[in-house]
Order: sequence, then structure tokens, then C-alpha cells
Amino acid sequence: MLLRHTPEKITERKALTINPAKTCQPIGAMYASLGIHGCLPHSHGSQGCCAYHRSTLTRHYKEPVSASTSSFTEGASVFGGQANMLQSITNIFSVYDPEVIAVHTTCLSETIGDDLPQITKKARTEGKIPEGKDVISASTPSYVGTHVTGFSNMVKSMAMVAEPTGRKNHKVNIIPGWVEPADMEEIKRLVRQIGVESILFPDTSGVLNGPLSGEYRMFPEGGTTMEELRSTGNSIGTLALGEWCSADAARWLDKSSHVPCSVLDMPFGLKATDRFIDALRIIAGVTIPEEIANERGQLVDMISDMHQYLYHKKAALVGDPDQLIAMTEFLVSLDMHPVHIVTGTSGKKFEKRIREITKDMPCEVNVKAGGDMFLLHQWIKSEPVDLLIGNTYCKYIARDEDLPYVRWGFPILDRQGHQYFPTVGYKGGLRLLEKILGVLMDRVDRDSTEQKFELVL
Amino acid sequence: MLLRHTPEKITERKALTINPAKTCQPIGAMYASLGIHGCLPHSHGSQGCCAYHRSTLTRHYKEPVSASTSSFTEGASVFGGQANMLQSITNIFSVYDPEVIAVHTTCLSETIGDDLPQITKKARTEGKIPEGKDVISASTPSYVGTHVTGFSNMVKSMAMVAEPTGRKNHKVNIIPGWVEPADMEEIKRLVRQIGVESILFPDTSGVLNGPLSGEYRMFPEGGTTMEELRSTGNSIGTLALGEWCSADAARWLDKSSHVPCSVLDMPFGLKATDRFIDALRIIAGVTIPEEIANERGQLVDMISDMHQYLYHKKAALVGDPDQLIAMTEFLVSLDMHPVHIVTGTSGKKFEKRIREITKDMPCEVNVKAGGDMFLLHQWIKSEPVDLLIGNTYCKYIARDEDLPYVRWGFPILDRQGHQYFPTVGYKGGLRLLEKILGVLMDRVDRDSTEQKFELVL
Amino acid sequence: MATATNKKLVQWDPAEVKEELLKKYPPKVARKRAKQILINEALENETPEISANIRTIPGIISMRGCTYAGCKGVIMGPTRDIVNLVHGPIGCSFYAWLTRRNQTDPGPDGENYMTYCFSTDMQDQDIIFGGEKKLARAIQEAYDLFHPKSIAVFATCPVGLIGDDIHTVTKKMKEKLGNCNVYAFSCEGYKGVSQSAGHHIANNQVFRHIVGENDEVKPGKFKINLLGEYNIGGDGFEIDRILQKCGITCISTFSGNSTYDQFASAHTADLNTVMCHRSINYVADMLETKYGIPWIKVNFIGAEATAKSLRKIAEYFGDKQLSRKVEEVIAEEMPAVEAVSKDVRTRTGGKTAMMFVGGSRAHHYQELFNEMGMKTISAGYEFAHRDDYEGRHVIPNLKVDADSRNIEEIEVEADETRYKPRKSEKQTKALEKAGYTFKDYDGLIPDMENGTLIIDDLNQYEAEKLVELMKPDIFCAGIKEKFSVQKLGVPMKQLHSYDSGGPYAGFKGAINFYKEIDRLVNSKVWGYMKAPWEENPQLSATYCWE
Amino acid sequence: MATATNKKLVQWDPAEVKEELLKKYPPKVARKRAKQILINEALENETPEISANIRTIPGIISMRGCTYAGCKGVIMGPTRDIVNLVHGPIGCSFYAWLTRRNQTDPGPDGENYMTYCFSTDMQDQDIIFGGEKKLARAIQEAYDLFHPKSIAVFATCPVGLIGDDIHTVTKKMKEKLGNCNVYAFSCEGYKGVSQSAGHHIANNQVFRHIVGENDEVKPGKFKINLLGEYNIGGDGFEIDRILQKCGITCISTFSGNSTYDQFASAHTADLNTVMCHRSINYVADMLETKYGIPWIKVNFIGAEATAKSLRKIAEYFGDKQLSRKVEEVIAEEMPAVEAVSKDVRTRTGGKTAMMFVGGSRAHHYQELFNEMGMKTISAGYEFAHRDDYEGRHVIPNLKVDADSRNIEEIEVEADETRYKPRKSEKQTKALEKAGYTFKDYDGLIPDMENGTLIIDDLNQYEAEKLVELMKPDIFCAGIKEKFSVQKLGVPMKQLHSYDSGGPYAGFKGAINFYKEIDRLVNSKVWGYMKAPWEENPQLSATYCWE
Repeated sequence: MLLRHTPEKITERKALTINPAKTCQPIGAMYASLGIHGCLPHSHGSQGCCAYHRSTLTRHYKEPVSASTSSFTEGASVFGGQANMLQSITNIFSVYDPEVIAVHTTCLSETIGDDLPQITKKARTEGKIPEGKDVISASTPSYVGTHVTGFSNMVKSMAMVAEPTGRKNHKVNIIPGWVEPADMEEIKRLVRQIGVESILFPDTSGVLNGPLSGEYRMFPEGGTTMEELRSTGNSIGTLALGEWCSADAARWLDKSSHVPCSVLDMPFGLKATDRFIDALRIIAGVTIPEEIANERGQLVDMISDMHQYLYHKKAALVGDPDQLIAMTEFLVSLDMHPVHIVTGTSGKKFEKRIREITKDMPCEVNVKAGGDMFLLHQWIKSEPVDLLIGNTYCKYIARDEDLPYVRWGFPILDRQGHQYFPTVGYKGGLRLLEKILGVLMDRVDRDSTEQKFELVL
Repeated sequence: MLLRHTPEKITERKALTINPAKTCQPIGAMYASLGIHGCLPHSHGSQGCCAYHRSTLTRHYKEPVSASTSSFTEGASVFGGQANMLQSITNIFSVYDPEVIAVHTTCLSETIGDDLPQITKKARTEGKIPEGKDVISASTPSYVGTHVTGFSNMVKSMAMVAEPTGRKNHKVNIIPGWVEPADMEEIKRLVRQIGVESILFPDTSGVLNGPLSGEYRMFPEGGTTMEELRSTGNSIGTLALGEWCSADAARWLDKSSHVPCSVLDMPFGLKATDRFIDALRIIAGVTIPEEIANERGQLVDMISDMHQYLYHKKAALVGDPDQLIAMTEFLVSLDMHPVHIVTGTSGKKFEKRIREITKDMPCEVNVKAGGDMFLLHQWIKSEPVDLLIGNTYCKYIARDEDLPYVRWGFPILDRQGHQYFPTVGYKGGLRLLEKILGVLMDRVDRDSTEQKFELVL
Repeated sequence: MATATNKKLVQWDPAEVKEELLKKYPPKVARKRAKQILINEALENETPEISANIRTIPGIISMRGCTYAGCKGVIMGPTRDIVNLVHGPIGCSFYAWLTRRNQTDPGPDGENYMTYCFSTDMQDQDIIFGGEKKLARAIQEAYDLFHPKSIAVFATCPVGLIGDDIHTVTKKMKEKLGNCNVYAFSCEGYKGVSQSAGHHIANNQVFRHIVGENDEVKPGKFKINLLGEYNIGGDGFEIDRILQKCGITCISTFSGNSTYDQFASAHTADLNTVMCHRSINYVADMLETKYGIPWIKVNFIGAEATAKSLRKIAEYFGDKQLSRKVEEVIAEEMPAVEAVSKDVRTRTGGKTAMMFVGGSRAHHYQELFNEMGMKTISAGYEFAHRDDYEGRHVIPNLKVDADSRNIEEIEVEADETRYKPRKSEKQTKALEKAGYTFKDYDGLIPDMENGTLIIDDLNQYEAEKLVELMKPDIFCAGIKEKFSVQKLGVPMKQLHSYDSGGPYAGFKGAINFYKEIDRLVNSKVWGYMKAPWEENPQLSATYCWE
Repeated sequence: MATATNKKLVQWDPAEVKEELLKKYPPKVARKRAKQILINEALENETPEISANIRTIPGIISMRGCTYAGCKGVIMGPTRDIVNLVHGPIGCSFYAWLTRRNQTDPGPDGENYMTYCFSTDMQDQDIIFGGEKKLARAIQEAYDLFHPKSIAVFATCPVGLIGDDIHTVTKKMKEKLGNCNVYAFSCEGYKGVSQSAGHHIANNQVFRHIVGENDEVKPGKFKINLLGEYNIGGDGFEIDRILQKCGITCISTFSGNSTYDQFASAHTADLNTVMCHRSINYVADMLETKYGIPWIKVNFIGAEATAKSLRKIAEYFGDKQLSRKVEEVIAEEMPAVEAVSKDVRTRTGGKTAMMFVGGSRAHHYQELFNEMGMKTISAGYEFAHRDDYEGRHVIPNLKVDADSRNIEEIEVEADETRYKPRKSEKQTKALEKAGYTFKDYDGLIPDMENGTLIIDDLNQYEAEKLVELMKPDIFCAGIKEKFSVQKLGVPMKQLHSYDSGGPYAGFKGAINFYKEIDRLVNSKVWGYMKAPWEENPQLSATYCWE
């Protein structure tokens, strides 16, 4: 057994986290920053943080992930990191020449209380920031919230770039939340199809799913431009996908620039996608194009065709709140039973949403916000499941408990495809369904006796 | 063991086929016919043929497959099927009202020598075929060739609808060959992207991957219209994908209507897709759009990232000639070793192509045109492989020999997704790669000892 | 379930429905179909007549298959230790390869050719010059590879037309090989009007070439044969479980999970129980005439029907212990069944079903639906004969038409040495006096309510219309019909292959079926067909936020 | 290989390359980097000086990690039966969770916490009010759940700043728990200038809290410790295999596939062999001073180097049998190695490599590339010190700067009871006279050709430039560098984690490495980067067929 010391019996833990279902804010801020065109993320802290975040993102995307750091020394930690930050700005613009530097803090710089806006102002006045270039920043203390919070905070800082001019640009801001580059691409396709002009931010498509062509570009084509970010203040509205990832930025735009917003669930699965598409329809005042209606119909068709393999199958899920809410709703809509649900991010709101979504299920549901994978594993030991959905760390549980397992979430370090194939939207729903059915049917084929082995499933 | 009587030792078989890697012509003709808009395929023979073909296609697509039959009785078999055919035409147009009936023959009607063109003429003169409606036919004797031949024959009959007017329509005919609806959709997308106006035939997209919406339409939106087929004679050229599936129709258009043609491999994998895209580029005289170049680069990128899992892995393939040629080339381009290759369709040409493609491989290659799965299994027993690629019937071999197995080809009766996600083009290459890597890496995870079990792959 | 409640409101008049179904047909077709579409008015002792087992109409999309399918696919398919060699072009053998779900249990080292597909793969030169040599060689090659105890050869359409004499070829090969029984079936696809002819051809040859080959007396006190049970989805396994539990020995099953030797020993049983009347009642007759084994109709579909059938078997043997054991078993099995039926009935009660399958299931499965409180509002067979609808009493006056004429009827007489009546005249009389009925089947019609529609050889067009007009909660037929029905938003259950489910026979099977139907009629998915914007499509002319 | 041959044609002048690298830097940065970029001019007995182990430049994208990474990730990570509890916000423990490929073999029922991630997950209130209580409770909870023999606590950045006294907490908990050794590491990420500081902090505490805890004398005639081997990709397993084969007993490995008890018994070995000089040479010194165990530098990367190291160990013990055995083993293992190297050399000969990793691999791996006929044209360390470049002779005149000042140097002296020189003055002299060298390491520079570029703390920008200018056939560094290099069409091999490969140590490892590099430099994929239409982009203005 790989996790041989995990007991079925659950004992209270007040101080010890084991096998976390989360990581810290800065990596979320770094990922979000990569969704700005020509942006170099900068980690204001000791160099280890930056190295760790770059490594994790690189392993997930199998793509170069550039980011710089203030490389705090002991001295800087005592006397403050302003000097390191200013030096960084100078070096970054002269060596890498990005359009913008997106700085996020760390537990280190937060603990000593560095004031980034003030440092940035100083850099600006001292002419360390070239004309037409920008430095934006977000406060992302590692000891508050999780990687999701950090993502949300940086996205909010992106919204803060908005410069409302009073002249509407007739575009809709769409904040996709922490999804894969392929998902952002797919969201743009759907929005285009429906005929809505939009500003999507952040947008990592084209940045973290790039081609191999013999040239390396630190700043690829992709990403939301600063120009676009500035004009988000002139948009007619904002669709924020995911309360945890995207709502703060949207509400801030509402408050500061009077850009009204709706906060929707992330469009994973049939119903959440329906709500997203319907919202776009109402915004644009159009009828849904055949092609999208058709994609929807295909998803419903496949659900009906394969229902017998999904019906009342028990699932355990671990991941981030916005994703889990949509996925749980999707599984319930398939007549499946998500019985164990863990996110590392705290929040009673999450547990409440899950309880609502699962309230008609004929079985008990374990849900925990601010839980860890050790707990999830213990739940699974006492109430086994037919399916496990989560990031790559779940593979240890899946092997120990011999569970059909679908990799979904962050990080995925041991399989390919997630960068290239969306799981949002109806087509994404088809893909999720294909993956879920795949592992369930593989299990049927593996475990059926020879007399029950089937050609046709 | 499921195939417990299969010996490793290979003995000569002259008369006995075991576990065929092919089926008969009519089903191919039926599938092709479904790619015509508003078409009802009709099987001129005893009703069993039609029932079998409809069942097989239905199990593969999980969609309704309508087709009618002449329901030969013993009497008809003796006195000829003309009466049944004429009666069928009357009944079909009055009850189902299709745009066109596409008739194919069977071993029965071929053996007794029914002359379909003559019968059709009779029906026409007797006014049994309503104004503006059509009846086309193909001769598809089950005892000649295979399902591939039948497909090709019906596609040729579609080309025979061509009515050259001398006025060019500035379109390119594209004959995709026997690929999935999703593949045809993807080919249309690529062609559009490059800016080529085209007539794709047959086109089963929208016919065999339809939505569930509460209404049943015997003749859905999809399919190549008769109007388009007529104008294929005015096209500036024809791209035929696949020598076995598509070349005859293309050459016929060349001969009869002076529409020049190029016969290419089916665009599976990097190189075949390169040739297809380059052909389109040269035809259209355009430069390749960024989006397609980018998809290509993504495929190359994923190959480079995952090369270590593919390098020198042995594969066994079974399927149809056009598909196998492209797939073999793809695997070789991944530095894999396809060592056993079987198609049920005869033809030295096939073996020659495979030998060319694999000539630089450092190991021996078993290739057989007109072989069967029994032989493939025997080859695998004497020279085991790391990967098996073929239709659903391969699952018995895969289970007996405990092989990583990717379902690809026809028919796929036990998994979903093939109807919705293309495997042609660069995106299709990414999907094939994801599937191949998926089963190979699942095996690594399954078989690695606990000390070698890896988080990051 | 919005959809479900809607359906409740639907009113329909069978006459109107029938009219609707016929409206679009050309006159000739309409006349013909009118006789195959029956509005049930069955009375006490008078069953209306229906036209059945007649030609399929060319061009009308039927559910039917061919004679080869009935012979090779249905009857001979499930016998695991016979090499089934198809003589013809490749297709016929390919399509019948592992596509029926009859399960088999060869044990760890038993012979099993079910997973294999054997064909002579005839080519044009074979059609031109004849295929007998190739067939003989193929038999030899199969023998050399596998040394099976038996090889069966099946003719496909061209074989009959080109005049290959497969019976002589197999006879010769049987002699040549010595220890392998080789025989052939002239089951060309164009024969007869449906699979039914194929069943007959298959059973005739089994009776002629295999039954009686092994006189060795098998152990067991109460020995029966189970005729017309094909172990789809493991039905036969469940029935075997129950019979064993009761202490009843099943000598042979025709032909689910069967072996060559089972057929060979069939004549040593003391009672024939017939499941699927259509496909095999004549075999029961022949076994009685030749060996003196009486037969009764049984039905293991439905828990009540299963109990009834067990009691009927016990009553036949007239053994107190057996009867007691049977009652014990029933008492032991029923509570679990009733618990589930009680539960699902709260969700399935009052719902409606339609069934168009086979030669008996459209009848048998009404038992299960009744047990769930569901009503069958329309049903019919795909390939049955009038006696399957109206009861055996019509058999004498069934007329032989051009299509049935050539389907051989074997003349059998009592076997000089082995004929042994299992019951004396007296015993039989006594049983009958006590209300016991031998070789008796009343058919589908009497069991269906008045005003229901009984339709023979339902076709695609009529199916679609029926569903639109009568809006059943579930529709049962085969794979070809499945998805067109479901596109209409009505769940469809395959009753040929059971989709991926089963067993549905016996007690455990009943539980499986209850749950399966509950799943289907109450699946959330039927509520997703309309997108929210179709429910309320109102639109603000401009961007809503402005 | 088009790409490969192209590269052959490339000419470059090291001075020009260096100039290119520095051109874009601001003056201050350029001055600093100039001292870390060395054009090799090493002569017989004079090695040029390089600037190393100095601060990373803020804003310049370095490969380096932090002190915590060096301490928890590298040194303590591989010890399977110690619960490694990270005191700090969640991230630091998450990122160090299973992300290094040091393999471990706990056997069927041994303790193994490698697959677990333990953290106090500090929240803001802990930062404000201090985290000592939470730490103490976390230790208790870990103990109650697992009852490990030892719990190690690691400080992350904020811990030091808020002044949590982790050493007192762990001391108290050790006393409280009784049978569990608890201790802490002040390895805050901001300390030092790289992982190197973390190695030092880790090793100091291991020496202080664990080494010497178990005096029990282990069996074995030739007992050594293997210092600085971390069992990445199973290197340690291969080395163990070879040592066992030779009859040499490895008492402890620092710290690949290690256990608490191995550390505790380390002082009972008779020779310390040092693999990674950078991460552990000071431990070797301390072990000699305190317990009298001499140390030698070894290298098991490369077949020749492995043979050499084995002979060196044998020579130390001066036992004929051992020497004979060692020669036997080498003779047995080498043929397979040479067969493969001979084969691959036909495809790899003359190709060029670059290497920028760790504190010793950039040196060690040149052995393997040489054996494949490949030339290392540029190399450097990520976190090494001057002595790793120039040799130990520079150690006395290394100046202590602001960053290294606070990295504790333990003062040790001979252990009253347990100090026991393994070799007498006389024996040592004799060995040295025979050319034997103790505690000796000449560093990377002398082993590299003149005109090659040696670069300390290479950064992303310089890496890209180097590859563009010098077009190596392969580039070796870490995961962060992998894909930017490969985007340029140059295969990249991770020499920290070996990607998914290994072992590369010892004889079998050499074979693995030859094959892996052969695969990488000869992969077809590098020929696919340009699409056919990029190769010949000519276009017919109109449709080609017209």
C-alpha cells in the first residue's frame, strides 16, 4: 500500500494537515498573471516560492513558465524588500522587456509588511518603469485562503486596471476563473458563436498550450492585453464564472466602474452550461445558434444512451470550490451519487451549495470545505465508491483502493490532453462523460467473468 | 481465456476464415448512402442483410439507422427481384418520402443477376419515382471485396450523379472516405479555415451524431445534397482521401467530367495531415492560417514532450487499408514499432505501402492483406506487443494477452466518443496521441512496483 | 417527471390510432396491414383472428431478420462446443459474431467456440464454380485446428442458388473424420418470411442429427428438458439455480448455455418444459411422439409465473417431497422480490408499456410489467404465428402458404426401442381431470385487455406513430428500434438482448427487471431534452444590462 | 538528422559568446555575471577563479530554489520513517510533496511516510499570535496517528520572522513523547543564497540529533557510508547492488532510501565515501574529527568512474580478496556496458552537450557523455561553491559573506569514548605515498577542455542565448528549463529528476543513460518542427488545377 498508514477510523485534527487539497495563494496569482499578454509574473519573496510555482505549473502544462522573483536574502527579510523589488523592476525591463510585470506577494513579504503599491509608485516616479509599460500587483499572503484566493486576488488586480471613460465599448467582460487554456478557448468560441463581443480575462490560451516550432518566445501571442483590461471599465456587463475565482473582480468592476455583473457557476456539465449559454443569449438578445443547440443535444443524447452505466454510481470528488460545485451538479444530473466531496478551500457557503445540489439523493453525503485528501481517503475507506475524480495526487488513493479514477483539476502531472481538450461547455461535457464512462466501462471489462464478458456495451 | 483454442503455431488455411477483419460490401454501401441528405438506403436482397447492417451501424453510432429492403422470398429468388424492387420504390416514396433512395445489391440479387439500372429505368418510366426524387444504385456483391469495396462503390455511384455543365463552380470535391461523422465535420472545418470552397461527399455528420431533442427525424439536416452531387462535375478538382475508399469515385469524375483529382492518404497523424493541408494550400493558393499552424505545432509539441513513453514501443494493428496506412505512418513517426498489421481487405498494394513506411524500422514487420484476427492473435502470441489498436473485436485478444488497447476503426460497439471527437487532422492526432499515451501510462501505473510508482509522468 | 404526467392526460381511441397507422399506406399495403393490426376484443371463449407469419412488405422497414439469423444466430448460436461454420460470403458470419448476449459457462477448460467466427468467406469464383470443395476443405481445416466433437454448417443465400450440396459434403466429411459429427442447415436467408423458419430448420436438424445420440442415463430424480430458453443475459443461469434448488435436474436446455451432449441426451428426460412456444413447440411434439415425453408450457418470466411453473412441474411428477421443496423455495425467494416490487411500484404504478418482440416475450414480459403495476397498452410479435396470438387451438386450420410450404416438417414415429410413455393413459387422465393441461398455450390475445392494440410485424413507421399517439412510458423492442424511439423522449428497453442487463428470468431476474424499468422510466435525462431557452424563449431586444 | 548536421557547421568563439550573454544586462548585473561566467583556461597546476555561491540577482530568472528546498526537499526528503512536518503556510509542504524522484523501498510492512505531506498550515492568526502551540499540537496529532520513531520539523519563511521557537517546542515534545526523537530545522527560505544553505542546515541537525544514537555494531567486513547519494530514479539501488556484489557493506546512505537508524549508526562505519561533494563534504569532515572515520571522494556516475571508485574503496581496506572480488565484478559488468556504448557511439559520437545542475552532477555526468563520445561544451552549477569548481585547495581562502555568516558551522571534537582512528598515522602515510588521496576533490574546471564555458547560477536568459549561439545537441538542467530549451528544437534532459528515467548510476545506470541520450538526440520529432509548406512555401497564384 502506498498510503499504508492511513487508518479508516477518523480522529479529530485541529493543527495537522495531511495530504492537502490546496496550496498557497501565490501560485494562483502566477497562473492568472500568465493570462495577461506580454506579462512577466513576479514573486515578491525568497526565490524558492517562485521556483516551486514555476515547477508545478510547468509539470502541469509541459510548457515553459517564466516568472521572476525578488530573491530575498536574510537582510532583505529584516530591512524590507523594497530595494530588491526596485532592482527587479530595472533588471526585468532591461533583460526581458515585458509589457507588464504582475507582482504578487508571499508570506515572507506580507509578514514584514512590504507595501507594493507604494514601491510601484516609487519605481514609477524614479523612472524605473519605461513609458507604456506597467507594473500591477496583488497581495497574496500564503497564510490566508488558498491558491484559489490568490488567483481571485490577481484577477481582481487585473480588473483594477480598468479605466472607465463613460463611453461603452459594447463588450461583455467574461471572467472564466481558473480553467485550462483549452477551456478559455472554448468559452471564447461559444461566446463568438452566440454573437457576443467580449473581453475574456485572464486568458492563458495560446500561452500555456503553445506549439513546438523551433522558436522560443517568452511572451507568446496569447493573453488579455492591457488595452483590453483598461477597457473592461467600459463594458456593458461582466459575467463572472465561479464565485470563488471570479466574483471579486466582477463586483469590483461593478462598484468602481458601474459595470453590472452576474456571477454564474463555471460551465462544466449540462445545467451549468445551460445557464451560461442562456445568460449570453439574454445579454445578446439573440436566439441560440443551431450549432450550439446541436452540441447540447449531443450531450443529452449521450447521457440517455449511456445512462445505465452511470445510474446510482457512487463518486468521491476533491478539487476547488467552483469546479466541484459544477461537477457535483453534473454528476447528480447523470443520476450518479457524489457521496464524498472535499475542497481544501474553507467556506460554509461551499458546503451549503453542495447540500442543496445533493439534497434529493437517496444517500448520505460527506462534504468538507477546508478538508484534506487524508480525510477523503478515510471517508472512502469507510464508504467505498465506484469513481474518484480529482488531481494527480488522487492516484495514490486510486491505486490503494483500486478505484476507477478520472484526472480532473489542478495539478495534473502524469497525463496529457487536459491542455488541449476543453471540459467546459457541452463539448466539454461530452469529454467528461467519455472519460467517466471510459474508466467505468474499463472496470466492467476488467472485472466481468468470462461468461459475462460483453462485446457490446 | 476467451479465445482459448487459438494456438501460437500458425498452420496454413486456404478455405477457413476465423475471426474476420472485414465484413461484406453492402454495409459499406449503406454507410455511404447515409451521407447523402434525405437518402434512404435500400438493400436489394433478403431482409436479413438489411437487419444485420442496421444493427451493426446502430450499435456503433448509438443512433437510429433507417434502411429498407426488398425482402426477397424464395419465389423472388427464383424469378428475380424486380417486382420486389418496384414495390419497394412505391412503398418507400409514399410512406417515408425521402429525397433519394440509394439501392445496393447483395450476394442474393447479384447471384440471380438483377439489373438495377434497368429496374430503376422501368420505375422511372412507370412513374413510380416522383418528380424531383431520385433512385441511385450500386452493385455490391458480398462475395467480392469487403465493406470497404462496398463503401467505395456507393461513393462512386454518388459521383455518377455528377452533371457537368461546363461552368466551373470553383469548388473542390473532397471525398473523405470511411471516417466518423466527427471526422467529416473536422475535415470541413479545416477546409473552411484554409478558405477552400468544397463539396464533401459522403457526409454523415449531422446524420449519425445527432442530438436528443424530443423529436425524431428520419432524414436529419446533415448529408451531401443531390444538388451538390450533381455539381461535383463542375468542380475544379477532387481530393480523394484514401486509395481504397475514395479513389474510384475521384478517377471516375476525372474520366467522365474532366475534373482532375489527387488521391491522398487519409489525414490521420502528423505527416498525412501535413500532406492534406499542403494540398489544400496549393489548391487554394493561400498561406496556412495561424490557427492550423498552431494546431500542428501543438501536436509536434506533445510528441516531443511524451516521446519517452512511445519510443520503440511495439504495436499490433488491425483495420481497413486506408486507415492502417495512415496510422502505421503515424506510429512510425512517433518512433514506435508497428510490428503486426492485418487488414481483411486483399491487395498486394497495401502490403507494399506498409513495407515502404516501415522499411527503416530495426525490427521485422508482419503485414497481411486479406488476413484475419485469428492470424493477428497468433502473431501476437509469438511476438508480444505493447499496444493493440483495432475495433471492438480486439477486446478479446487484449484481455487474453493483457494488452494496452486503443479502440479505433469499425465497428466500435463498447465505448463512446468516437462519434463526437475526430481523429483526423492535427487535433485528431492529439486525440489519438492522448488515447495511446493514456493506455500506455495506465499500464505503467498499474505495473510499476510501489517503489517505482511515480507522481509525475 | 413532467413528461410522465403529460402522458397521463393523453386520451386515445384504438380505432383512431389504427386508422392513423394505415392512413399513409398505399391501398394494397393498407389492406394487408389492417389484418395484422388488431383491436383486442377477446371474449371468454372467442379470440379474434389476426394475420401473422406472412410476408414482410418490400420497402416497409420491418424489424424482422432472416432465416439464417433464426437458425444460426438464435438456435445454434448458444451451443458452445459445436464449431458453427458459415458457408457463404463473410458478412453473414461476421454479423452473427458475439452480437447476441446468450451467455455461456465453459468452465476453466471446457470447449468454447462462442467467441469465434468461422466462415468459408466465399469469393466470386466460388459462386461461379461452386463452393463444395472449399467447404470440405474448411471443415478439414477447422477439424485439424480444434478437433471439435461436432461441426455445423450453415447455408447463406447464394449457396442454395448455386446449388452447393452441403448435406452431401457434410455427410462425407462426417464419415472421413470419424469422431466428429458434421451436418448442415439449409437456412438460406430468403427462405420463409422471418427468423421463425430458421428456428424450425435448426430444430429439425438438431432432432435428426443429435438428439438420441447418447442413451446413457443421467442421474437425477426429476429430469426435465427446458425448451426455448436461450440464456440471454444469463436467464438460463437463474432458472438453473432455481431448478437445482428445487431438486429438479435439467438434462438439456434448447439451447442456452448448451452443449452437444445435452442435445444428444435430451430423450432421457421425463418432461419437456417449453418456454418460447414459437421457436420450439414442434420439437416438444416430436420428442413426445418419438420418445413418449410429454410437454407442458412454462414461463419463468415474472416471479408469479415462475412460481406457477415450478408448481406445475412438481405437480407433474406428483411427488410430495418435491412439491414441499418447491413451496419452500418459493417462500424463500418471494419476500425479496415483493420488497422490491413494492418499492418500485410507488414510482412505476400506472405507467404504460409497449412491447414488440420475438415469438413469446411480448407475451411473457407483460407478467413483469403487471407485477410493477404497469399496463401494456400495445404489443405484438416480430415473427410469431397465429397460434402464438390466438392459442394452439387454431393450429389445425392454419393454411400452408407458398412461403411455409418449403420449410420441412419432419414426420416422426415412436422409436421402436426407446419409446417409453412417461405417464400412463390413466395417470395422464387423472392429471387432466385435476385441471392439469399438457401441450397447451392460449396465446397473447386473451391475456391482453380489451381495446389494447395487438400488432404483428410492427414496422418503423407504425412504431413511431404509436409512440407519438399513445405516448407510452416505455417501449420494448430491439436495437434497430431503440434510438428512434428514444429520440422521441420515450425510454426504450431491448427485450431481445436486454441492452446490457439481465438476467430477468426467475426471482432474481424479476428484481433486476423491476430496478431496470424503474431506472428507465424515472431517469432524469428525459427532462433535459428542452433547453431552458426553449422553455422560456422571451428575449429582451437589446442587451439586458442596458 | 538535418538539425544535427547543421549544428556541426556552427562555429563559435567563447569570448564572443560571453560578450553576447552580458550585452543586455545593466552595468551592475553585467559586472557581477562576468565573474560567474568563465572561459576555461585551466592549466596544469593553476585553476582560474570563478565567483560562486553568491546572491541571485533580483529579477533575473534563476534556476535556484531556497534553503527550505535544500533542507526538507533534498536532504531529509528521502528518509522514509521520519515524519517530516513542515511548520508554515501550506504551500511549502505541498510543493515538496512527492515531486522529487528519490525512490524508497519500505518492504511490505516497513514504515513509509514519503507518500504523505504534513503541514501545520499556518493561518493569519498563527502569524499574528505565534504558531508554537499549533506546532506542538500538530506534533502530538502526528504522533497519535502514526507513532513514528522520529518527527522532524521544518521552518518556512514566516516562522523565523515571527520568532516561533521551534527548537524549544520540539525539545519539549521529545521529552513529552519519550519514545520519539523530535527536532527542528531553521531552514527558512530566505536564508543563504541557494539550496546549499539548506543542505548544510539539514546535515548539521542530522549530525547533532541522530548520528551516534545507535552504537550497536552492524555485521560486515568492509563497512562504508555513502554520503551525498539521494537515490533519484533508483541510483542508490544500483550502487547498493554493486557494493553488495563486491562484499562491501553500506551502513548508511545520506540520504537516499535511508532510515532513521542508518543515520544513528553512521559512526560505526570504517570509511566515508562522498558522492555529492557540495551537499555533504562537511559531514564527512565532522565524522572524521568526531569518530575518526576518514573520507574519500567517489563517483558512481559513469562506468569507468564506478570501476575507479570501487577500486579506490578496495585499496583503502587493503584486502586482497576484496580487491580480487572488485576486479571480478568490474570484469563481469563492463562487457554489457561497452556493447551498448559502442553501439550508441555510432549515433552520438561527436555530438555536444551542456549541463547546468546541482553541486556535482554538472561534473559527474561529463563522464557518461565522454563514454558516448560526446563533448561538454558548457557547464556550471546551480548552487555550488568555489571549491566545487576549483577544488578543495581554495577552501581556506573562501571569504565568509553576509549570507553565509548565519549558516551555522558546527564545532566538533573527538568523541571521548567513541573516537577511533580507522587507519594509523603509518597506514595513512603509506597509502598516500602510494598516491592514495583522502578528502580530496579537484573540482569541475580542471576536467573541462580549454575554451569551454563554465557558468555559475546560469539563468533563463543566458540559457536561451547559449543554446541559440552554440547549438548543443542536448541540454541538461531542471524541469523549469526543460520546455523553453525544447521549444528551440534542442532535446533537454533533466539531471535533477531524470525526467521519468533512471537509474543512471553504476553499470546498469550507464547503459540506461546511453540509451536515453541516444533516444533524445536521435528522436525523429526534432525534424517535424517545420511544416512542409515552410520548407517550400512557393505558391501558385491560382488554383493549381486550373
